[in-house]
Amino acid sequence: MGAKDLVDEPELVQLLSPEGRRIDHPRYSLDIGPDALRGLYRDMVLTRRFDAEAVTLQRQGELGLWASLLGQEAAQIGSGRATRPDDYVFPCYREHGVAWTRGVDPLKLLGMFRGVNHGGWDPNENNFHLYTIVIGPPLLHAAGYAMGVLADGADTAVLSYFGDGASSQGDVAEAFTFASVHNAPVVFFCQNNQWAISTPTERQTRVPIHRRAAGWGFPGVRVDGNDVLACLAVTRDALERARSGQGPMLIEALTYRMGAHATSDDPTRYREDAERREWEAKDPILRLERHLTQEGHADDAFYAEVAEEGERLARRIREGVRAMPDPDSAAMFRHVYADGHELVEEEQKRFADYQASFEEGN
Amino acid sequence: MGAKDLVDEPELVQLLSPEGRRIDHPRYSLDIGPDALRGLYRDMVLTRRFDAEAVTLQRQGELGLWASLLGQEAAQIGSGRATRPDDYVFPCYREHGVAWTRGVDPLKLLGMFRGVNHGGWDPNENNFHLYTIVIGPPLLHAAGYAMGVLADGADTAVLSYFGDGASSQGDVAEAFTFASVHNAPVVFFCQNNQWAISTPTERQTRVPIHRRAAGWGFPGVRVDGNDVLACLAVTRDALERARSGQGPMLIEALTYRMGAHATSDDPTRYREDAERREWEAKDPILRLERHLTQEGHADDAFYAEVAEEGERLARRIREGVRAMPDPDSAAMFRHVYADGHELVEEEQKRFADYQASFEEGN
Amino acid sequence: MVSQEMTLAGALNASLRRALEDDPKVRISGEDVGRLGGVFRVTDGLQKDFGETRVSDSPLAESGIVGTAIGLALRGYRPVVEIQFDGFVFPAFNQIVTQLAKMHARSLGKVRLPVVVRIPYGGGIGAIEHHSESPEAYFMHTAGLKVVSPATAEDGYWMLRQAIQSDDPVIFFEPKRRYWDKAPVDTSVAPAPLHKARVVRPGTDATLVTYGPTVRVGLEAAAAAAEDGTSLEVVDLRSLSPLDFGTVRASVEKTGRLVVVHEAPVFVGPGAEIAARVQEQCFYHLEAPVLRVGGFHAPYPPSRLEDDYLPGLDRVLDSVDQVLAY
Amino acid sequence: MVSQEMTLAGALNASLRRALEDDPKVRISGEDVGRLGGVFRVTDGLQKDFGETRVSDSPLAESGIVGTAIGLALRGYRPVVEIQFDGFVFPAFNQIVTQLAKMHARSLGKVRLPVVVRIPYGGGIGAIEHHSESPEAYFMHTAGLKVVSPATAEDGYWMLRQAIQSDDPVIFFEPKRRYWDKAPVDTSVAPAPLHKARVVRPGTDATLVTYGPTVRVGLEAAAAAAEDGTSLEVVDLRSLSPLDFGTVRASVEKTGRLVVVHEAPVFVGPGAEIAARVQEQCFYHLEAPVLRVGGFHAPYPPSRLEDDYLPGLDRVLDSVDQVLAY
Ligand SMILES: Cc1ncc(C[n+]2csc(CCOP(=O)(O)OP(=O)(O)O)c2C)c(N)n1
Ligand SMILES: Cc1ncc(C[n+]2csc(CCOP(=O)(O)OP(=O)(O)O)c2C)c(N)n1
Ligand SMILES: [Mg+2]
Ligand SMILES: [Mg+2]
Repeated sequence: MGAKDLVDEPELVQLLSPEGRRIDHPRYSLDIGPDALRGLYRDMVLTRRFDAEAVTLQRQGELGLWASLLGQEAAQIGSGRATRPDDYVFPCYREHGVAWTRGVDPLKLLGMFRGVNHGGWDPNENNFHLYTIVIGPPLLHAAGYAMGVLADGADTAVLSYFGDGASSQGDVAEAFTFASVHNAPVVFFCQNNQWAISTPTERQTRVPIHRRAAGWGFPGVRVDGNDVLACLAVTRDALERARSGQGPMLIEALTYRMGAHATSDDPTRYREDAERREWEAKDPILRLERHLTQEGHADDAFYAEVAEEGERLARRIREGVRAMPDPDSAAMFRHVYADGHELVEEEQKRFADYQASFEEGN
Repeated sequence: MGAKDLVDEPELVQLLSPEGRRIDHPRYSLDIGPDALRGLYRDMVLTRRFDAEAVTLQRQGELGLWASLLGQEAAQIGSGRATRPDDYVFPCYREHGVAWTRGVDPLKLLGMFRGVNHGGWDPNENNFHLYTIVIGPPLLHAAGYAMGVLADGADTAVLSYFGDGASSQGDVAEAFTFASVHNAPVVFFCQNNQWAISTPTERQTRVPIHRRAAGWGFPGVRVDGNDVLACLAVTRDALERARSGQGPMLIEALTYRMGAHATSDDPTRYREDAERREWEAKDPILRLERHLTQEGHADDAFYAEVAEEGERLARRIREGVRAMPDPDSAAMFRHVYADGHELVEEEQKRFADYQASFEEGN
Repeated sequence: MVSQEMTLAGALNASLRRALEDDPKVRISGEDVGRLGGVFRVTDGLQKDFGETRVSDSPLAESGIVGTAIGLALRGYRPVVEIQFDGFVFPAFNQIVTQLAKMHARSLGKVRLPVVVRIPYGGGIGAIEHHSESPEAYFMHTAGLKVVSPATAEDGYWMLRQAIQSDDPVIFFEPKRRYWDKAPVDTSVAPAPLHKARVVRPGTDATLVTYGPTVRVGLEAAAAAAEDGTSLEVVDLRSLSPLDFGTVRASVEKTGRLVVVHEAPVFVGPGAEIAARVQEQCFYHLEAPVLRVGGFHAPYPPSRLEDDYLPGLDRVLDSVDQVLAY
Repeated sequence: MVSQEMTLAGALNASLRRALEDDPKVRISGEDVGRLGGVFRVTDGLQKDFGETRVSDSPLAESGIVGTAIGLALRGYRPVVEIQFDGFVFPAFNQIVTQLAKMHARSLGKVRLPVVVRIPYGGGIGAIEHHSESPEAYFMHTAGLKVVSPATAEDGYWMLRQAIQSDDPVIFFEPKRRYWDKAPVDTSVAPAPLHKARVVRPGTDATLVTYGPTVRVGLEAAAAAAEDGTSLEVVDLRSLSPLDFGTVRASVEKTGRLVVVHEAPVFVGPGAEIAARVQEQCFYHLEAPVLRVGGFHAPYPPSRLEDDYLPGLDRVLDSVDQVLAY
């Protein structure tokens, strides 16, 4: 398969081998102590546990849908942990791990998948924008936001996520144009998980996606997306570049969507299990675990403790979701406009009257 | 200015110096005899004469608007003459020289600028598509057409024109994606005339446009757009590549819009005359004329004859435009649908009745 | 007569299969239409049987999907493209409105674009944002397009065949919450021309005009009203552009009362046009104002509220009561 | 009172200048809005006086223009973007419909997008294809947007200021063939709130409801009708979403007859909504059906035919005669 060739490109930045060994890289170094390493491990495990719980909750009918990040923990935790609180992040809809690094309560991510809202957190609280289902637009929002940062003279960076499928949308190219012409402080982070629902990456592009950047005059780099250290180092570098006025950059993190596209999807219809098994060997969590164990940075007690924390998190999520109230009918009308709108008010009133009349027995 | 740096890039393909000397190029050779050279000269002169006549006709009120190609004759004649009759060409709205090479009667180009139609020729007659005012869409039509050629197994190529400004449109990137993923036989030809109305190229991109291609895995090349031989050779090569199954290619022809964007535009508001004068020295027609004269391929009699032919053409155009009838009102309704539409028929009838009643004195 | 039970999705699939068999120029493309057979399985098995050239997965780019379909049509093909969900048609809006709709007129009839754009639309399936919308009004307002929507499996089968045979671009709206509804389909003979409305239940007291997903709601309302002794006539428009206004008028002239039902937002929506024309052309026949039951002037809500948002049985009957009260 | 003669284009320019002076967060962008001052000179001189950061030429990409404006708004700016011509708004349609319109609701009110999208619209200037369209119906139908259109220089000045101050996204339609119309502008006090309609000529026999470029047509029709002894009331809607329906209703209740005039295509157009609401809410007041005069279900024609296409004096008076004949 074409995608294979792309995987074995020599230019892939890797700082941690699948066996858990640290690798030196001429450009990207990472000085990181045991505490921080354990922190990344914990982030990934908790994110995965949360994600698994969401899948279960969907099966139980508590959620209408769930888009699992299984397999992409390193790409998301590594890049997310590279951000500073004042940075601003634009996700698509699968960035649960990034949300975690931004301090967004995972429970809040579930509202839209349960169907009680279209976006359950305040983007301004953690500088983590709402999930955007339509593929393409948020990259332009990121470029515009970064243009604003530039005008403010702030040393803030913007991090904008997209997928391999998304790379085909015209909006992505336009975002590259605006960002590069303005030299705006935005890092475009592509999680190439090799699939866009059933469509493999080679139906979107015949060369690695990071190469797009050169055509706009900014750097593009490919990183091992299952290597949390490489993702952290490369993203940190790119964000720092952006903050220091050197403009945009494109990072392509090569990873793999281990699960279905979403709970409604059945990947056995379109891909071989062998491919999945191959990627299991490159599991991002296992890799860091091996490293921690080999280096003596973590022991069974630590792993047990993290696992236990995961269970507590899962419990909280489970209970939180079940307790999540349905919105009242008026919510449909409530935030359509900031300054009000005659028609919306009229429709809301008419609907309320209708409902009331109905309750009185029509 | 940024654009300047781009001009002096070493990679520019040139086969004829501004002084009229032939230049050897390691990759692009062109074996061309005096007859063909004189033919190219004639094409350029007649195109320019026609164009000048159209500007005059606009000033006289015979046309509502005209978009002059002045300065871009070499880019258009060179690339257009590289096509075969069975190739299919998608212009934007300024490709009067390309239309000429395809055998479209120049008179037919004037209908839309006069306001009697939105497209006055049959695209199937010369495989030259209608002008498309909206910037971006035709590149996707070209990619799709080329996908059809591929499915037909035909050895036809598609040539798709766009401007430096157009390069920012998302549709252009999407066209690159579809063309490259399908390895479709389409050549994207960018006339970088350094301006999009008042917007200079450096507001669209900070690197030469031809470099975009590499990010999609197909070749991009920059050619001296005022060098008709280079444009011919490079385009011929790219079309042949496409026909022989090697897929898409991007050509950026570096040229200059000598005139206003369109007759409604006043370039003195936004650009220096010095820039224009600089480019006058690189005039595409003058350059070939010098060559022809230096090589003894043409004498005053030839030049006079071509000039005379130009006058005859101008006269025919002038008379043709003035004789061009206004459409009847029913034309508004006539081709909205191929298979008819109840509402259109009803509106057409009602309008006819209304007009009739009106003529009877209401 | 060869009549078979089919779901709407199955009928559409059979229709596409038949079109691929009959006409070598038919091409199917869209996101995930190949191996997966589309997220609703409407193209299930077609790539396997007709190959990757004729049934092909597109890059994730709707403008590209429609734009290349236009190019293919210029080359003589008859593309049928799928937009995965209603809310994702907007990246293609420029290609549809400025190119697909206008090229025939622009070319003075020289260029025909027999392109079908299939769009699963409407709510009721408990989906997340952008997966439940009814954007048909945008397309109705656009001259040069034809806009249709089947409500039943048989209409799905035949209307899609007719749309593919049409030399005009057709926006083909498929009521996604009815994909799994089963009904007999006679594949031997078309029940009606593409752009004819149909009286699906005759009645005398008031008319319900609707289409697509809410035809069933209309029929249920008529059944409920019948129990109260009210006779409703239900008209399935089937075609939204052109609109078969003659059928609507005939019904309103008989009943004198009209309720228009659709999921699309009411404000400047399909029902506005119907109400405007009915009041104009049936002025002296109307016993009551035309009422509209449809989407509110608000984004389609989170799924837990969609039952409130969608025009259901009770809201329809409420409006029927109102027109009958005049 | 400081009243000055201004063209509409001049008034819009003065309004933008004032907004830039008053609020450092105001940003202007669009194609050629900088040095050139826009193809209609509405932003003339602003880049010179406020710098390239605050008034900046965009790359040629409408989705990018609106998409980055959304990003700027998220960062606390108040962007005012120009779409060069009506027919070029469609590449931005996805950003406008799925993002700009919906983000406030999506965020449960946490995110405000005070973005103004200025669009010169309408015909009558002898232009080529895509330069004379009236696409306002698409935006009216889209919840989350506000849609307005001034008809005079004074409204141009004030409505643009109010639009920029609005915390909701506003699609601001500028009647391009009226750019050069001169009228007095009082820059000291706003004549009305942004979303109020205005009776621009009182009358008793029939009502003309219109907006933007055809307000002048309406007034001319009223003047002509007056000579024949017919008293027409002319309502300038000013705001299309929200629609100040109260003003329309009050007029129709008085006159009993209504003609709606606009350049936009009639089919599923703005007038359809007005007719539908009027027949619903003024059922017993209507002496005649509501008639609509507007664009045909056809692409905007080549300019030599635009006088036939546009709703001119004669077509309006013809419809007035019709409603008076009832
Ligand atoms: C504009 C648009 N078109 C189609 C879809 C439907 N859709 C949702 S996810 C998806 C695939 C996305 O693939 P990719 O960008 O690789 O992200 P991933 O799901 O792999 O994280 C598609 C086609 C959409 N959300 N938006
Ligand atoms: C989608 C779209 N937006 C805006 C315009 C208005 N417009 C017409 S020509 C032009 C500049 C085009 O520049 P370029 O692509 O460099 O081509 P050139 O005119 O130089 O040949 C613009 C902005 C348009 N035609 N289409
Ligand atoms: Mg993917
Ligand atoms: Mg240019």
